[in-house]
Amino acid sequence: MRAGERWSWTPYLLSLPGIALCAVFLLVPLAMTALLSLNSFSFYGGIADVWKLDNYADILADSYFHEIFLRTFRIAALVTLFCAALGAPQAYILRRMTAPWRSLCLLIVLGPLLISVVSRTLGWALLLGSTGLLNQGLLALGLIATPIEFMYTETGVVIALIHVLVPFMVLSVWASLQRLDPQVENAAMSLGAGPTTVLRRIVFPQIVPGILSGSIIVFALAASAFATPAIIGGRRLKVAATLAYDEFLNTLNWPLGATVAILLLLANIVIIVGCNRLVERRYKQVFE
Amino acid sequence: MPYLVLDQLTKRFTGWTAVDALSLTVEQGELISLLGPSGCGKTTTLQMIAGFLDPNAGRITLNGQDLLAKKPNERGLGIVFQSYALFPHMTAAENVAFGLEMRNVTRADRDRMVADALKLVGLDSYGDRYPRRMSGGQQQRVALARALVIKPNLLLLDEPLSNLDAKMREEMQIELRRIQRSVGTTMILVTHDQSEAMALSDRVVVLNKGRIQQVATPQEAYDRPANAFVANFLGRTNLLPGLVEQTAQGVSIAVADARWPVLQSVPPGPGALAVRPEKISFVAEAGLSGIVQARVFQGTQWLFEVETAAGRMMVIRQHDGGVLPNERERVMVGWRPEDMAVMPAQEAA
Amino acid sequence: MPYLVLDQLTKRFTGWTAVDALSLTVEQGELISLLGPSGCGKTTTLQMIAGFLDPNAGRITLNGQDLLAKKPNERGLGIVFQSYALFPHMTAAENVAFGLEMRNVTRADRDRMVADALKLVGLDSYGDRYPRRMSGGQQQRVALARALVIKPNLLLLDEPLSNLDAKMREEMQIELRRIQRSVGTTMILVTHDQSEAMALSDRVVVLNKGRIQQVATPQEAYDRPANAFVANFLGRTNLLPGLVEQTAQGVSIAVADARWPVLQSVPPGPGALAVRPEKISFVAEAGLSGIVQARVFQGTQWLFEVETAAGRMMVIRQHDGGVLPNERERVMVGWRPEDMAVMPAQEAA
Amino acid sequence: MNRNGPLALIFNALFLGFLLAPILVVCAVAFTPDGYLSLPTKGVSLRWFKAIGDNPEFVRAFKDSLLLGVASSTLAIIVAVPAALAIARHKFPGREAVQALFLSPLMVPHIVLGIAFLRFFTQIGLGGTFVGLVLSHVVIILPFALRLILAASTGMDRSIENAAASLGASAWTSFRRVTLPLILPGVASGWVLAFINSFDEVTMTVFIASPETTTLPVRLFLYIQDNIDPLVAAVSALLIFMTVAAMLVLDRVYGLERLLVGRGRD
Amino acid sequence: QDKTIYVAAYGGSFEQTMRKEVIPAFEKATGVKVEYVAGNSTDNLAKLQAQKGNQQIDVVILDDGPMYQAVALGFCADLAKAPVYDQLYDLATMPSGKAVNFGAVGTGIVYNKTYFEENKLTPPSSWKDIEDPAFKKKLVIPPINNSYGLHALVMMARLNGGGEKAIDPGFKEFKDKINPNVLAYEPSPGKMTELFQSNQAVVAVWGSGRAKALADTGFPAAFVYPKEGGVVLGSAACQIPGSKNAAEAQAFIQHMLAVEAQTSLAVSAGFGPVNKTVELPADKQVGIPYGPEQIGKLLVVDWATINANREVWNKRWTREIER
Ligand SMILES: Nc1ncnc2c1ncn2[C@@H]1O[C@H](COP(=O)(O)OP(=O)(O)OP(=O)(O)O)[C@@H](O)[C@H]1O
Ligand SMILES: Nc1ncnc2c1ncn2[C@@H]1O[C@H](COP(=O)(O)OP(=O)(O)OP(=O)(O)O)[C@@H](O)[C@H]1O
Ligand SMILES: [Mg+2]
Ligand SMILES: [Mg+2]
Repeated sequence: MRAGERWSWTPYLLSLPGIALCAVFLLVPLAMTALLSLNSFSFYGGIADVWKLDNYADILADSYFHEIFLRTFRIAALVTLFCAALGAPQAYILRRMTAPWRSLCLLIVLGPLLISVVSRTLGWALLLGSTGLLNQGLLALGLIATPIEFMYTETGVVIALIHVLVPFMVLSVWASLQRLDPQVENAAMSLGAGPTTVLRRIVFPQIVPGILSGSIIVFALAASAFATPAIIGGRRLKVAATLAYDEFLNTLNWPLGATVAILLLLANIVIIVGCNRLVERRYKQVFE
Repeated sequence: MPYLVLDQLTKRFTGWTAVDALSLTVEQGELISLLGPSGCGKTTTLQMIAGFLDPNAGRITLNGQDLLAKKPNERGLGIVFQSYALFPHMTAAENVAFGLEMRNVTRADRDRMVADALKLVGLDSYGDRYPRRMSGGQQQRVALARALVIKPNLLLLDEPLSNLDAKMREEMQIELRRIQRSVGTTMILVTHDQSEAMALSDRVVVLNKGRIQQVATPQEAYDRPANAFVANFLGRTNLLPGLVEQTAQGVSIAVADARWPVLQSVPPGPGALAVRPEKISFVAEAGLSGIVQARVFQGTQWLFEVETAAGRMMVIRQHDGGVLPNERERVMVGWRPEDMAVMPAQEAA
Repeated sequence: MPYLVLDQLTKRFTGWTAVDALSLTVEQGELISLLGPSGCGKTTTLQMIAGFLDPNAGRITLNGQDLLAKKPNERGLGIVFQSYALFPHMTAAENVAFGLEMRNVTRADRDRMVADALKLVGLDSYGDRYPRRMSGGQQQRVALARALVIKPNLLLLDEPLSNLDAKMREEMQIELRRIQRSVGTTMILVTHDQSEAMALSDRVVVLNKGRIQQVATPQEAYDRPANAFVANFLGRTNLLPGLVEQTAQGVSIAVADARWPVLQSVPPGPGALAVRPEKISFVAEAGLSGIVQARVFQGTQWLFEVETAAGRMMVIRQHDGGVLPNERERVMVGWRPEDMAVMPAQEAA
Repeated sequence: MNRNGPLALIFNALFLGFLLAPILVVCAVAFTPDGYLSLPTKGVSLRWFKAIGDNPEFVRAFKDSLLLGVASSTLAIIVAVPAALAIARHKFPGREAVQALFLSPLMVPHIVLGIAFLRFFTQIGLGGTFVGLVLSHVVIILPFALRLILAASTGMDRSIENAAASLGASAWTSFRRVTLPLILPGVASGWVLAFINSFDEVTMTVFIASPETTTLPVRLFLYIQDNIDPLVAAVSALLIFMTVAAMLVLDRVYGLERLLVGRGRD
Repeated sequence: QDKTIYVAAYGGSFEQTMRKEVIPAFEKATGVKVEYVAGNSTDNLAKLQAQKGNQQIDVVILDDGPMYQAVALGFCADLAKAPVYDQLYDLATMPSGKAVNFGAVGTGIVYNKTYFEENKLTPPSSWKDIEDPAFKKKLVIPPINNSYGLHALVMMARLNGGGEKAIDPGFKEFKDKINPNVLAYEPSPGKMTELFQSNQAVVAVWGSGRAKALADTGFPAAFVYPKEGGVVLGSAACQIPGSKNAAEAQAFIQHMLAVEAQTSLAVSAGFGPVNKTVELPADKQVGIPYGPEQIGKLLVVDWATINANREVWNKRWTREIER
């Protein structure tokens, strides 16, 4: 905002199309879901139009659900952390590449996104399974005696999710790196800052908006991811999305599923908006 | 032993040679100015010394050590960028403190030094401000303070004072000179302000199209330019056609209706004479007569444009209260024979 | 009718008044310079005229019309930004062509005008280059060409020549002057180069801390500054303490061992006199004696620092080949009574 | 010039390797002559690529997906750009709420959205229509477009836009000629992400796609109902090849560098 | 063709068979156009629930388990009387009279023949064999919200002195003996195939039809009915109430029960015919429950009891077994 700027309609007009679209095609379905979460369900009776908070009470009281939500956010946090730790440097390296290589590498980063989650995780299964290429390789090299369990473990889920989501981080950081003035990095170097210091003190603070954007996307996607945890994690490693999926499709207990979804959404919003605000305050300067 | 040696330094951008086999030796504690028209390769040269651009050919040694082998952050020099290159996410004070932090200066010392440096550039009360909220000149001064505070052995200054007013510029010049004297800092200064270069430098290096034209003390370069480019670039010059003749009293040159004895040895025939505007004065007789076309006030001096039979001439006179001609007035201008350079006509073309 | 009127213009940033009730009237075709120390609000003023900053108070009218009611793109003025603000994604030629496109100039005309403008700033062969690949001065010239090519009625120039060498700067000055004369463009120029301001401007506006100090012709402001700030800001001044005495021959002031008649009416008692360095000359007798501490070459002139009994003084003498004292030489300096200003001691403090 | 050091290049290689590994595996599997997934393959055969041709519904679904992806990501960009500019440039009351709103589709499991959209569309008569499909996709891919454009436009130098205005450019022209090109890398990557996510979406689309508008992922999903075979890998491999080809064409026609990096930058 | 009916049914090879053989014949015979809405049982059931009161679908095809639920939730209309219903085996009829099983597969054990030969293991012959420690982390069972998994649970209960009405022994057996062997509780057939193909799994509780499809790809998969008996898994069809084309929908269901369609489904999709009059050539009988003798041997589970307890079981399952 320009200092001394008067209150204006401009931002509202600018975001109007988006707000209108979301209001009709997002808020209405979400409101329907929220209402649904108040209903009750029985196997033979189906969904009953009662308005009670029973489902919420059930979930909040049940340690089974606690465990699942905890796991969900643990995985999401880990994935976000790794994506930031890998994706941001990668974006930086990309920027420092010369012309033809840069576009090429950028495309490779985008590559994984282009094939469906199903076949990507298929690839992972082939790689990570107990008889997969990785384990075979490690066994052949004599590095391990018994296959490492990746499939159906949290580690496997995290690895696969990183693979699926890290391009979002790279792209997002990439977009914000475009604004950096290379001379500013030079200035830091001339003052005696080594490459890591330049990264940490000069580049990083300036690309925080990009990392934040990337982290938000990654965290939200990881927390609500369905396909990857379902395929790599299996049923025993349930996360919130698979739980909702089960309730919706297998038991047809939509009210409970809707409750899970609403709780997931609320928790996500609280975490994300909270972090967003924290980061924006901490790095106020670059957000102006 | 020479301190900094640039040896056949060359930088080519795609299809463009920005710096062309530039060789230069700088002594420790010297202040050297790089002068030259816009785009002649001054910034490029500094960037190579600082290590931000890799030369295509040539070597740089500092204190006998190969500088090109070192990474930019290990070269230990200070640089003020033409575009300032301030850290946008740090306050003025944080900007200045950065180099000290890199040198592990303790907190207390650092704060003190930062405060001193900001005070030096007249920004004592601006420490908390972010660059975005500062005026152009204020930003430039932060950049200067940032480079000065680390007290580097070699300081590269790329038009460090271009956005400061005369008063401030003068103060900064004095400060630079003081630091250079007291700390013994070697400085390479790029400036477009000739009086600044003249006033500050031990030697000036005149560049054109990436090539060195002359390396000399300011006065030498000014009074005895190595070639027409330097003569023209440093200060203004009046070039008048004349006829060199061998007379009884010796060689002389006839310009329109006036005549001057020639002190150099020039073959008779069509010739030209060059004389700087500030060496010309308004005389009562034995001069070239003309009419003042324009008089322009320039503060400490006046600039006159005088139309004479030999062509239009520029004359500079000090604004010292003496009587000076008005526009449209008929005047006579003259100069001392030793202040002019005479050459055969074809050389001057 | 005045062309541009700034009326009580005020701009406050959070906790900082950058421009304070500034009122100014500019005539059509006038060239006005804004002068003032770094951070005094020059850029802020221009930005308000251009419409990029909303003033907190005050009005601007152009040609009788309220300018604040118009959007920036409807104000039809040209501006050269202190930071150039070139479009990084367009070549030099595209940058220059942009404004013409906005005015729906036909392709052919546009190409011609762009070529002309680039030629004018000496960048004929750089049309295809992106700003990032240009030197600082080249970028600045693109910015200048971009603003000139649209031939605006009002041109705002924020230190447009700060990164150009003297030669180029002079050419550009002449060019600006020519455009102003031939097209009748009204120009507001911000510059830190006083001789530039003096040479170009019809009037200068001296600002300090967001407030106008004086509006006058250059020579008037220089020779008859409205206050101590202006006197000090425009050019240098020597301030010497003395004693004003009523003698038989009239009022005079005694400075160390010398004495000058006082032409103004000043009460007797402790006083001070101000005299500009270029008004001082080396005299044979009846002057203040001292020793030359430093002599600095500045191209067309020499700057001397002379230590006298009354204090350290600066003296400027033209580099016209005359004999000038050396460092450490004992000299005597003097000036004409009409070139000094005498005031009571407390006023000078 | 700041080049990457050896460590950086090693990191880059490992990173790209990590990203490519499963894809290469999938591509390798696509060439198997066997009727089932096996690695290493016993030979090289194009039988599964030929099999794609035998399934015309794949080709049709591919076209539908492409159309859906292009339509919805383009719409999403059109909506996201002004919103991103508003959020990046202005501090207005409700800014955070708007941000949260635009982001929320990311945080709801798609199965929930799928059911909700199905119920909603059925009620307003958009059920099974292409319009409904596009709109629902726009909603779920909007966050990608928005966040990337936001990252590109926060902290952009305003004086450049001011310069455009001073030269007479209207708000719209200045946006089109100056702002947009400057944030183009963000917009382009935002579009690509949006497209990819729309192109890939299955969990939600299963519910709102009709027999006439079935997307490729849904087709694949249904295809592997009772059997997974190398055809899936072949389809993926083919997609990758086509993408590479499209990129090459794009590079020739417009210049990838220009699109992803921006003009006049190094 | 002015009339169109929407049929929601499985994807995959079933869809192929329907589109290539069963539907064209119906369209030709009646002039009614059929739109095929592909999706698995759970998806389609969910679609029915979502579009409740505004149904776009005329006929739905689901596994028998979900079909019981669909009937319970009122998504099925009464079946019209027709001669073809008299030609069916008993297991085809569903108690409510609102849906009919048009095909049957058996739940049994699938294993990787090559793996067993290489490791000199004896092929499984009893439900108990899946508890063999040799299969540690090599066994896959669908979860109990999938019919195959449910069958396995019920069988384990029955073998340990319980049954549908006393499910505890089943849970206990799973928890103590089977769980260590289980690599994954995997409902998705595609995923299951992949686990076999990548050699991560070598034994599974699965259906005869799936096993046949896997073997048809050339993979060395073998299927056995355990000696205690396989369990029948029906595929059922019903008409959605409120359909504008109820008559055509009923006709379509009858068409699927007729000899011609039954043969196609058996040969191409591996569904055991429920029509007694269907005759398959010997080479096409492999892997399909066919004929009174085989069909008679298959065990039937008590859906009424199961459905009454399903919610509780599910809850227990996710908390005790799948944790
Ligand atoms: N966005 C801002 N927020 C707060 N203060 C500001 C902002 N922009 C400028 N200022 C302050 O307002 C004052 C006037 O700034 P302005 O840019 O007008 O100075 P200037 O006269 O152009 O100086 P210079 O010659 O150095 O360019 C300065 O002291 C500056 O620090
Ligand atoms: N990245 C680049 N690619 C191509 N040419 C370049 C690049 N950078 C600079 N140049 C060219 O090299 C020449 C030297 O540039 P340099 O910046 O050294 O000039 P300079 O002497 O500093 O000029 P100024 O006084 O205008 O700043 C210029 O003509 C410029 O156009
Ligand atoms: Mg430069
Ligand atoms: Mg300014």
